[in-house]
Amino acid sequence: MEYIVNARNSDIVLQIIQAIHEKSQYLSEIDGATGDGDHGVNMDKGFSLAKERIVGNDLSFSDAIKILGRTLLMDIGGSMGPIYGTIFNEIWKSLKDVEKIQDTNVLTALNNGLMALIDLAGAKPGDKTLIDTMVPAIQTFASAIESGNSFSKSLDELSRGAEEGKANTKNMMAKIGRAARLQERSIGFLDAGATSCCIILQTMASAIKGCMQSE
Amino acid sequence: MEYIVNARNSDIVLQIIQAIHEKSQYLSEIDGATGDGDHGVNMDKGFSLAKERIVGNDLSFSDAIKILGRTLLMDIGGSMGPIYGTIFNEIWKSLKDVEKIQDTNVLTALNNGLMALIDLAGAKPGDKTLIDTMVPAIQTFASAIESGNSFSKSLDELSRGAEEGKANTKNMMAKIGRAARLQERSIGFLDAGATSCCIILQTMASAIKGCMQSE
Amino acid sequence: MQRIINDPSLVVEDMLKGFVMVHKDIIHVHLKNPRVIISNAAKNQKKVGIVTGGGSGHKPAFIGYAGKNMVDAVAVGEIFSSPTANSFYDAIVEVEQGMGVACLYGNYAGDNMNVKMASMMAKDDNITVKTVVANDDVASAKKEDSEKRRGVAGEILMWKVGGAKAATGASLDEVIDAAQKAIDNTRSVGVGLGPCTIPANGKPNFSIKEGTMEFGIGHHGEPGIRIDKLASAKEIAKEMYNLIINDLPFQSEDEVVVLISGLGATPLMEQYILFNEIENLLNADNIKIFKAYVGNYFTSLEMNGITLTIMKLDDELKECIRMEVESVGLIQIGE
Amino acid sequence: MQRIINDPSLVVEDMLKGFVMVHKDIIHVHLKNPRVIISNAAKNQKKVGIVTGGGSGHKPAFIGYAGKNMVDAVAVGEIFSSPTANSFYDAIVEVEQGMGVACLYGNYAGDNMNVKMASMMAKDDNITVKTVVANDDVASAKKEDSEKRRGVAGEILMWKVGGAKAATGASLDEVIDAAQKAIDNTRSVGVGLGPCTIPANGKPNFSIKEGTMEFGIGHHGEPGIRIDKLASAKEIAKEMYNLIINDLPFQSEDEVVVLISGLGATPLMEQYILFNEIENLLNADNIKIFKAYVGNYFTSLEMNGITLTIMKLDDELKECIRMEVESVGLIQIGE
Ligand SMILES: Nc1ncnc2c1ncn2[C@@H]1O[C@H](COP(=O)(O)OP(=O)(O)O)[C@@H](O)[C@H]1O
Ligand SMILES: Nc1ncnc2c1ncn2[C@@H]1O[C@H](COP(=O)(O)OP(=O)(O)O)[C@@H](O)[C@H]1O
Ligand SMILES: [Mg+2]
Ligand SMILES: [Mg+2]
Ligand SMILES: [Mg+2]
Ligand SMILES: [Mg+2]
Repeated sequence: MEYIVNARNSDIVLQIIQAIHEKSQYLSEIDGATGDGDHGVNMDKGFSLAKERIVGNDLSFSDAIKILGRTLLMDIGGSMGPIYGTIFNEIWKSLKDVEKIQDTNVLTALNNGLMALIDLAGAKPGDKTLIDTMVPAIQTFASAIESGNSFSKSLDELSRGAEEGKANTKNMMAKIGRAARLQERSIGFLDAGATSCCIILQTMASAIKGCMQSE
Repeated sequence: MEYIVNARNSDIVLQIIQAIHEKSQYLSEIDGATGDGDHGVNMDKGFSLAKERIVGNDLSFSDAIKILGRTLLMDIGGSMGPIYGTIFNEIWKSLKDVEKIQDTNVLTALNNGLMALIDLAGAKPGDKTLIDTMVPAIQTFASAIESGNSFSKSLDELSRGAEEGKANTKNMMAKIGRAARLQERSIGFLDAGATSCCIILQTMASAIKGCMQSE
Repeated sequence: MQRIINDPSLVVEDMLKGFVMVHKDIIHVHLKNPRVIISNAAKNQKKVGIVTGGGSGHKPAFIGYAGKNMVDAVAVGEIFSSPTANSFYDAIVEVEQGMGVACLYGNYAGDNMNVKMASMMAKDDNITVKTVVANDDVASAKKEDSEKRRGVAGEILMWKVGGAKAATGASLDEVIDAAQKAIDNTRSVGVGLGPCTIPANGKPNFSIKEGTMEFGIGHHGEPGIRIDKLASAKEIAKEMYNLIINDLPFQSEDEVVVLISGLGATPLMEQYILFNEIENLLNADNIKIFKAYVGNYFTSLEMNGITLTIMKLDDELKECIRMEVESVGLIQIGE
Repeated sequence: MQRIINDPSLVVEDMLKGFVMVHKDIIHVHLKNPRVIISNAAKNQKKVGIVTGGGSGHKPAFIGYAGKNMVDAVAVGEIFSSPTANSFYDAIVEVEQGMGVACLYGNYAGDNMNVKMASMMAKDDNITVKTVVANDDVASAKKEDSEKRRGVAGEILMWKVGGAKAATGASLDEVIDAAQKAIDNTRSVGVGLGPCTIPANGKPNFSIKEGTMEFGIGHHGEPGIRIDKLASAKEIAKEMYNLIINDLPFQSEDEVVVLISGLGATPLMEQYILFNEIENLLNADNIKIFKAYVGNYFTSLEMNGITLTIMKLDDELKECIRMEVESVGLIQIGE
């Protein structure tokens, strides 16, 4: 049975923060095509601020996620503050009492995050948002687990689902957010939020795999 | 003795108006180098408005000049309104009771215009303004008359003096008006007002020559 | 980027310092949250609290409308980005006086989410928050999807009405109803002639070709309905007017408020010229101007363009519009 | 040229129509001269008449400062071009109530000449006109040639003081003395970051290279003292501040008015950021801000840039600055 230790594992979150930082310009460029071109700046600002509060404090994975979520909620605003803030907050709530985190714990956490997000943001699958990355990612992850794959293998599926979901936003017409105003003109471009969500999920997957243990 | 008939001679003024109209773009360009690039527009606006009030009314030379002056004073504003308005108003006052206008009448009229202008505008020769066209033009005109030249010949001298005066503004540093702010940077460019004044004096000279009579 | 700023990522902080100092007779900053601006008049009177908030870069909106008989507290976001839920929450708590709080804001995803979270936090403190979401921008979605439309300069009239109603001592429901009626009777449309640059981005994120205009542009440069050849003020006025008038629709004998706002770089001169054309069109349709506002009331940094807003009045709205107001962005002296 | 206008040569006419309609509660147009705007309050009180005038394109200056306790009548010129002597004359005659007229205007060749001619015409009607000529723009000439300096945003403070003094029922000489003292104690400087276009010309008649600024720019884009690399708000503030402070000079313990005006296209945000820096500099020199104004008070079409004006106060000037005012461009509510 594969698992990761929750305690002293803030490095997973720091890797996510680092990935967003590295891709920030790319994310803004994508947002520029159909939105206002600030998605990378918005994300990097919040994530970097959280980094300062996480580094050197020897936190658990879930506590680090909590700080990331809180920082986004309290200090960032925009739409990314509440959206990712809510997702990370739910993940924290789902994992905070778990010592050894297994595949099903992660699945529940992601599911809770998605539900809270849908409730808050009022977006549905197909609206061309980060939900279109999360939904297929969670689905392929869930099927992989159900089919008896290892945690690591299932995480690969999570990454594959996220990638596919993200890629599919290219052919969608935006129904929500700034890009919705473009109507047909929004077709042909990736969604910025779907892209950042894919980066986050894939980085998380590989970071978890990097500290995987089994018993 | 050469003279022109004052009555029914508004054509001289209409020729001046026409000349300004034709050179308006050129005048704005010159103003653009050291000023705000509107001298041609300013001049043409006032002169064209006066034209409407002169054409078809069979006016004397002095009455047409009066209308041009009044239009500039009453309807134009800026600095050209009062400057040329005052000059033309003085010319009108000097000529209004003259039936046959001779060289000395024109000299007096121009002199009165210049004096009134200096009083109003507070500019002196050498400040790089239209005064630097008027002063040498009047001087060469006066010397020509004094030396016993004909009216026609003296008008040629007037034109030559105006031309020289205008050309000399190129090497002057502006001491008044917008261009003064440029200090040394104003050297090397003709003065816009000096240029329009030269056009006016030369056109007037040739128009007067065109209806010269003698007895 | 030709700007007089220091660190581009700190423009909001730096700006707020100046704003608070200059206007200390009208507003002050929240003791603990530098992103909340509070009207000095907010606590002089027991009444429903009026809160708003939004991204920065729209000056005098949003903070310029904190003041007597207008907004009581404003949550301040980054440039073109919603304030945090936390700031909305602090604003709400600050102006609650036992009669509840009306949060009157514009329809943007971030604002919707942050207000929702703030309201939930306030509910835990037993503060009742009700909201009105401005959606006056006709060009931002079809009439059938009017709940998707954005809030633009019409928000000012919503605040004016909500603020005035609250000042009469009305209940939260009455204030909400009046503000909702205000925005339901208000329509706006914008035209863009030149882009703006978010300081942290450093370059314009859209462009408008010389000789053209973006008809129906959004408040952050969101693309409009179509790109038109730049026409005369008369023709532009007609296009804007028709879109608005047919949407509500407005009718002969209606009385209206007309609000024309420059988007930043458009000289007042052009705004008055456009107003003159709008007035002619209203006259022709026998619609009467009860009150007109022309100026840079709701901008988008240095965007070149103008928004037109028209609001249809009834007696209640008229009374609210008439009421005196003392804020940075709008001062109206009582009659 | 990206503008919402009709005929470029009729922008002033078209603009005035809109202006007069929107602000009919504050001003009206002269019965016979459409180029004269008169304050509705002008005849409510026997007092010295206050007249000004200047070129258009500086909105809200000049017509925006007609109103109660400010200017009584304004002569309106073409874009960046002095009004006619005739318009100044009509303005003077309109507001004369037996106590004489103070004509408070800016030092430009055209205005000097037209006011001079108008004063002569008024004299023929037995109206006494005295003048104060604003010359607050430090950058426009050396201190020795201060009579050649131009008037810029400091004119607003001159009108404020002159208008307030007149409202107290003071004599013409007292009004003139106060207004002259106001401008003698006022210094301004501007920086330009982007040009503007006279509508009738159709293209900018100067340019400012990206990354540079024209330090000391004039109100119509007249070249400044030098071209600098575009620096931070902090550094720009320091340069502007030093030029002004050393010119009068201002001293420790002085009380001052600070007026920051955008030139048209500069967002309010930047104006508050600059103000914040100026406040820090004043604090360091122990100079106290009695009153601060920040906004688009005196513009140059859509020029990108800011002017800084500082006025040194004594008790008389303070009282004048404090007085309530109701004009389009400046409303100040009494305490
Ligand atoms: N209501 C919503 N629900 C979920 N996601 C949304 C919603 N609105 C916008 N988004 C996401 O936000 C992304 C844009 O984020 P960002 O550029 O940071 O914010 P903004 O649109 O405020 O500039 C979009 O690509 C989309 O994925
Ligand atoms: N005080 C003055 N006295 C005489 N001429 C002047 C004065 N000031 C300016 N001028 C003349 O005016 C000309 C510029 O005219 P114009 O461009 O029409 O007006 P403006 O400078 O107001 O734009 C200058 O070239 C100069 O000859
Ligand atoms: Mg964005
Ligand atoms: Mg000129
Ligand atoms: Mg954004
Ligand atoms: Mg000019």
